[in-house]
Amino acid sequence: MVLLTHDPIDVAALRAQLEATRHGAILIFEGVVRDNFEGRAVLGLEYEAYPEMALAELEKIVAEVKQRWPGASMGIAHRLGRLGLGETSVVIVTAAPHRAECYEASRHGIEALKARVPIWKKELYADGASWRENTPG
Amino acid sequence: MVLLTHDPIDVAALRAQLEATRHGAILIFEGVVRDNFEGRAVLGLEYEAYPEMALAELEKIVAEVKQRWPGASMGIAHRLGRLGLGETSVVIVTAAPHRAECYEASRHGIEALKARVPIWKKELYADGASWRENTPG
Amino acid sequence: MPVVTLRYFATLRESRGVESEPLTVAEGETAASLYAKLFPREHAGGLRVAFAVNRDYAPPGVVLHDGDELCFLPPLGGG
Amino acid sequence: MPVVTLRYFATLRESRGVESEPLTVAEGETAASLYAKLFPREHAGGLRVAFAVNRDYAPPGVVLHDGDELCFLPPLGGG
Repeated sequence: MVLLTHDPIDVAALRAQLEATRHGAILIFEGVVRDNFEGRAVLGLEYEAYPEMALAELEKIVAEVKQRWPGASMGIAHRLGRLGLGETSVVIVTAAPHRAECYEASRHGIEALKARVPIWKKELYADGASWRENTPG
Repeated sequence: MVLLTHDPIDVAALRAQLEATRHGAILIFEGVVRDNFEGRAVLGLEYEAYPEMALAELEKIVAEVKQRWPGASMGIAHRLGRLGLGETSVVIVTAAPHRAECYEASRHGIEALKARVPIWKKELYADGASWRENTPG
Repeated sequence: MPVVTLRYFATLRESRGVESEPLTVAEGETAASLYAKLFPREHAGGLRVAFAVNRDYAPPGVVLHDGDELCFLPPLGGG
Repeated sequence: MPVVTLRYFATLRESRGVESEPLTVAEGETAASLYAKLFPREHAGGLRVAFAVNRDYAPPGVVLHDGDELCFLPPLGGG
């Protein structure tokens, strides 16, 4: 399951998609809005997506994970619109038979999302705003 | 927060301990009871701990993580007693300012737990049971 | 001449002032050359964009065809 | 002579039949030598145990003192 939503992400619903006794490990990654970027105070974020292409790219990531790590499965949800501090912008749930591949697949998911999924983020400051580009790590 | 419990683990409560706007990434690792081990059908597991020492070792792991990855924090909960298929045996919640260290710290947490925390697992089969030793990965 | 649909997001949406528009382009027009024409300031300023045709990544030199949906993707910020 | 408290878990608890017991040991007795005496079958069978004194890991040659809590830890299975 992949989705874009203006509402808070329902992590439990996303995780429930993965329920299967063949999984030994589950990882839930959450990206959370931080209160600063390189020392500058951030009041919130605003996310925007190219929705049709973003969903297609998210589906490709999920399909890649299934192919590269047999037995693994993944679900991804990304928030859009205005988010306050401490809110969750993205959730990636990953399940795999063993923990090593679960960590690899989860990390692949978030790195691929940041590199390829057409979503943009505007940082809101007390005195303005700016589009913020992803950086590795 | 570290805890051993005979009841299902309250993931939301564990995650709530980490709430802070200085965190950019949160990872929740769950170990789930699988329906087989090396092809043999498993009906369930039974976990047993040396509780005082297990809690002390879990506290050491959490302290190590805080020291090694500045700004990171961790909470660990482990189930004890009888668990059925698909039930969650362990939850490790990790928060860190950036995702790279969050993945490293989370992985360190589960590897250290498996290597050092005095907890034992008996696998229950249709025709018997056996104490099952952890293997890497 | 081919008519393509442009989609704009983030800084390019703000710069262009619309989210989407149809545009008639020359035969043989490429994504990269159209970007340079539509966004001369961003092009000169070195904004690194990627190109998507019909909601899939495409190389800068991709030739546009009638009915294509084209998007210039400024640096991503998802996650 | 020192009196120590033994704690048993998992396969060693099942083998010994109790969870805990006080035990009087010789002066200078080490954790490893006591293990070999109490669990000759497991010792001969090559069961790899670790040692904990007062709920902290200790080397096999650690000398036991009066009041110590000693545990032989069979291979772990947490997680």
